[in-house]
Amino acid sequence: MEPHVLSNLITAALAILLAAALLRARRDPLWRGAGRELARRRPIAVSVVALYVLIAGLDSIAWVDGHAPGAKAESGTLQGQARSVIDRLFPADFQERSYSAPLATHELYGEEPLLHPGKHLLGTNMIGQDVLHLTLKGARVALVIGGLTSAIVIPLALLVGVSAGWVGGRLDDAVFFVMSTLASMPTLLLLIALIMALGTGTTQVCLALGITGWVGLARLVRAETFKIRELDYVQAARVLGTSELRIVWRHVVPNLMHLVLITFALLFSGLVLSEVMLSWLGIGIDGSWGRMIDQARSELSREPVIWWNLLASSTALFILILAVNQVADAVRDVLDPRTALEAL
Amino acid sequence: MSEARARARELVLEVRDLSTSFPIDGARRRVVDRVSLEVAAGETLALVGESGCGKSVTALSAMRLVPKPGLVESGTIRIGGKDVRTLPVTEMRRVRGNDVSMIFQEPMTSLNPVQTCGAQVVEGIRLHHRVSNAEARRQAGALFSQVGIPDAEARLDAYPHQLSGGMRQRVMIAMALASRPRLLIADEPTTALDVTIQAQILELLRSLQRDLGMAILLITHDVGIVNELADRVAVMYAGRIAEEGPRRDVLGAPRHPYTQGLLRSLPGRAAPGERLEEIPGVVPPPSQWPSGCRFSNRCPIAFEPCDSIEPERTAVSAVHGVWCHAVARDLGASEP
Amino acid sequence: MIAYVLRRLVYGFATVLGVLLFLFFLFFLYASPEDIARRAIGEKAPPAAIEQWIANHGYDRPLVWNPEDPTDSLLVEHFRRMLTFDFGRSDADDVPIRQRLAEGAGPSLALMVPLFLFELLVSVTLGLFVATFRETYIDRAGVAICVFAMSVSILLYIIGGQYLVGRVLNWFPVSGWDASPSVIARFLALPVIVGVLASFGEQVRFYRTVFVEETARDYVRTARAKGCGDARVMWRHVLPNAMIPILTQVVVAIPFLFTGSILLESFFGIPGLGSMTVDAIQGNDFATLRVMVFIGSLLFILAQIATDVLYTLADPRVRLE
Amino acid sequence: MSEAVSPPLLRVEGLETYFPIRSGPLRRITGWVRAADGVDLAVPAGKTLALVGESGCGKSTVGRSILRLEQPRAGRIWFDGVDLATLAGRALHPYRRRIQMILQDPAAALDPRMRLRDAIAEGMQAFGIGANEAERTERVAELLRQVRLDPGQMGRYPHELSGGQRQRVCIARALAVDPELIVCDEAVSALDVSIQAQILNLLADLQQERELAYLFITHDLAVVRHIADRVAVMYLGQIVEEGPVERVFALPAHPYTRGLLAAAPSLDAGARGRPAPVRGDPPSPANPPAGCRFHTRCPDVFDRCPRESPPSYAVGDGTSRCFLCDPEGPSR
Repeated sequence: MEPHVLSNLITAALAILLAAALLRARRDPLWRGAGRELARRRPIAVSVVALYVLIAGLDSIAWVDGHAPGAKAESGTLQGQARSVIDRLFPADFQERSYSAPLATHELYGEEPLLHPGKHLLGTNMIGQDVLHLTLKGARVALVIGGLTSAIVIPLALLVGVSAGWVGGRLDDAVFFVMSTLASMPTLLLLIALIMALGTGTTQVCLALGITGWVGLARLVRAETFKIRELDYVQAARVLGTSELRIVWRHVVPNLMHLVLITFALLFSGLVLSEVMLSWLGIGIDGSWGRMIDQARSELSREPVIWWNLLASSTALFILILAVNQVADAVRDVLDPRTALEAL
Repeated sequence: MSEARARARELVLEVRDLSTSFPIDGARRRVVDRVSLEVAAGETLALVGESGCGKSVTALSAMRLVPKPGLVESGTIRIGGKDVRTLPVTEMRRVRGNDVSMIFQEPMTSLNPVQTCGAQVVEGIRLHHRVSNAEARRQAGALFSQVGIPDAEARLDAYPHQLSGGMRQRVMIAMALASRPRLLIADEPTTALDVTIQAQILELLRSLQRDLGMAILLITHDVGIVNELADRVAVMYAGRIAEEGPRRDVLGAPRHPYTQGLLRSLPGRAAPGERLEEIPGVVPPPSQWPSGCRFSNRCPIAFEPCDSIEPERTAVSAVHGVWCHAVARDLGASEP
Repeated sequence: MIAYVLRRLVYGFATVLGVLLFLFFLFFLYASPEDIARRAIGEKAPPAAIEQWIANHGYDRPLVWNPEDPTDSLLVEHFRRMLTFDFGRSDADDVPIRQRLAEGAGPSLALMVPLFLFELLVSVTLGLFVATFRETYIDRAGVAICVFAMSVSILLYIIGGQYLVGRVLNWFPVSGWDASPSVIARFLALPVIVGVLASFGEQVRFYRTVFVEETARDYVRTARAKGCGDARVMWRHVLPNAMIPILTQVVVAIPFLFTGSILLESFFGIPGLGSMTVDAIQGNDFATLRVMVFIGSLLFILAQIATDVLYTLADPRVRLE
Repeated sequence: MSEAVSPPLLRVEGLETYFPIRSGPLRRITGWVRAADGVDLAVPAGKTLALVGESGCGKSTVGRSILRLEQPRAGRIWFDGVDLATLAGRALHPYRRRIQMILQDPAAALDPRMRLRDAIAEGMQAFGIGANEAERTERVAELLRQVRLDPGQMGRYPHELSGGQRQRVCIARALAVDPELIVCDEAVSALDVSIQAQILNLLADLQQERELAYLFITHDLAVVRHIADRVAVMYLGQIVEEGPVERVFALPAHPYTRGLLAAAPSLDAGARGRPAPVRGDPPSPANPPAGCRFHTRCPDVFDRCPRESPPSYAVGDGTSRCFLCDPEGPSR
């Protein structure tokens, strides 16, 4: 299967999943109340996050035009390459030969006239790519980092944490040992070691981030499961003859979901920022804002200073992280078990 | 005659029309609404009511310790003649622990877990008196003996978690007595304790009051404890005082339908096996308090004005007041 | 107490073995010596050269089990080297790793100790300050600033700091190093400032949460009821009770005092262990990387045992059994 | 008397439930908290036995052991002729249906993320009561009516109800599987007086309608006197006195029972100002005193008490663990 088809399918599946989750949450007054409260407290941050998700979504839907099915694409040309909705906002031949300042008509150093004079809103980079275009595409990379890693972390942490907390005994001892071993390695060093061993690439980096990231949530889930195990309503379910597996499914997991959501929100910005650091170390993901910042960094010493590259990528990054942090804060306030039930 | 009496009584706590509000469901609601109380020197006033009726908030308002975002909206509070609401912060600090002390429901959590019991009492002494550490410690030891802590000297160095619940509450009381306050506010002081320990603490409070002549504002939900300790009783319901008067009158001949219902629903009073009398319905949350008499939606004798007009105080006797339209009507009919 | 420490040491040692096993899996089984050799000398290197590289670095032994001599396998060698602090030689340039560690520890400590102390001082004080004014505008503004500060990537602090202070204002050198103590402060000032700036948002917010949670407790109400003022409540009652989360937070940072800060050191040209790690990444020096992870874990495990013992000092309720 | 003839529905004999104390470098068991240490009691069918005692005396542990939420280390739990203490897993399952529980804190006893209907139907599902969901919903409505709640509320969540209403839901949930015995562990202690009266009345009505037996665990003597037929007084893991409520309240045989009764605040205006009847604090159940467990606090202690552990002496229709009740004379 061609990559863009796969990506389209994944996007569609995610969209359906998201819609289903939202619909289900709407039926549960606790979640509905939490959602309403979230939108009331942080309307701007929530909209900003939604905007980024929309941009990333649009950038994930791509198709090839201009050639019949089965026809061989000519390599090296734009023809035959899949272009996303975001790509289509820009002309296909929008690339220049080198740097140009925002809205410039000529190249910065070569003084050659540009193909699209005055059209590059945020200028172009070293190889002449439009900075605005790259910045928009970075949103997708950031969301993939956060999303794919979470897709590894959350199920793994839930599975391990719940089973350790519920079963206890030897299984718990074993899980606890694995977790404390992983947690005793400094995060950044472990991350580097993992990527060095696994190799670079989106999947590998996300896998490495996942391996370093799951322990925290798993610990939380384990501790919470321990607590829930002793709660009156679980005891009541047991006295009512409910089977252990059913108790876990009906009573334990639903009462952990708020923790998962809080952790996801808090984890997300950390993951994106980690990738920025990895990019700087040369083991990041292609097309990320981290890469753009890394590439732009050395240009600051040039004369005249090339600042638009750095500014665009870091602003896009900053706004996303700020919005996600604010949403995460609000999510925690709204869903924290100590305050949640009284607040609703 | 009542005026003469009032003049004769020296008031250590005087609360007039106190209202304290909290934001609940998006609006500020008065959980304490125009409450008036007075405690004379040496007497015990019990403020009794079910959970959420505002009795603890009343006490915290008097100490100016209402937790944020709560707010004392109006009213005057005088402790030993000092106006608590307008006192500068530093002055207020001198009032707390000196003119008035407070003990709480949970002695475990109310004591600082990482400080020794002795150090906490010493702090209380040295905050208000210029004495050396050694002297304060000696005084703390004496206080420990006074509140009946065996082996007092050794217990000064114990941490709260090393003591039993009853001993912890004795430490709290010792701390409260550090400056010989004229008034002690006791917020459910025995609720967390077992019944045999509760009896010990009640006995201690009684003997301390007798020896030191201090006044007690006792906050409780337990009518039995009211009977054991109080001279006067104020019954609170949904943020308002419902009935107030001497213990014998309020417990022996209650006039407010709520007080009557409360006393009749006690399992200890009914004959075994007999059905208890119920107050129908539930205590509504502050957002759903009725606009007239707060009790009107559960009251068996509510009539026309009850759900729209708030009742005023009706004097049943010189010392016994009831906030009830029905009582006012009956009294009005009998003495035209 | 002694029994507890012993048990923690035994468990700590087991964790160290776990770390070593994990590293062995990662760097010998998952990424085999052949992969490592290819990365070091190039994908298209002839097989003979790869064989040669593997032999030169001592990776030509059997992986796990040597039927002729059970003590002579990569697994045994890996454990032996790490546990005896021998560490072997760098994959990149054959310098003994121990010598590198000895050289790098000084500069790393020189950067990280002041950074750590400043950070702690700033964040605990600010956290206490903001918590004192909880539920007021000062608090809300403080939290907003913290969230703002922690949303900026550390790279931007570094780039911005270098640009503004170094180039525009010209107060301190942008980067560089000098071993003589008199000049060292000039080189350290900027990285320390940048380090504090980059971390204070998260730290202050953390401490604020700890303190605010603590101020809601009953004993604080008791302290106020006996006449304590705000400052006394915060310093004498809240702070000592918050020592456990503070200790936890502080001790977690201790391993990094030695392993250094990867970003700050390489940006500011400080020849510490952080820079060494960056060199190892760029030079595909797996031997050095393994040692760095091991040292980091070892220090972390020791620090954790120390924290548990310190808990007993901070909180009399904690009994180590 | 019928209960003398028919065997009790539940009889507990010599029940011991200990909790380990671990310490040392290997976390070995170095001691035991003797929460229940040789407990005998019997609950007649359709009647109420109150188990009364102060916190930490082990009364909740007895209840939890009967429900098999704790594993007793010794003793027998006879229920309808079967020893539940020896059953586990599938064999225990059918008995779960016949013994239910109601707990102190109705807020904690209900899953905050479960609607009332699902919470009440949970047990029916586990025991296959009701042919389908619709039938179960119908039954839930009926149960809600029985506990005097509006069946229209079954789609609600626990946090939308008041404390008293939640306790009614817990009762409905227990009734859903048609139990014969309900263990009420401090079931009315957390409720305000006016609500407590409603719930006590409801429990009494249900007992009449369904011939339920209650094991009523509480610390509140006024409640015991009101609701129970027989009462067992527990101190430090042992039943110190047992008997019909009227006799125990009128003529307590054990000094501890006397102390408890005297310590309870009374509404009698004349009873004011008595000295506290029981001195000191209860000892730790991990290290109970030798001999009679109450001797460290007993006002009537004499030389035999610290030396020997008193057995249960017959006192009328009940028992007492005090040498003063020894038919051969207190001192021997």
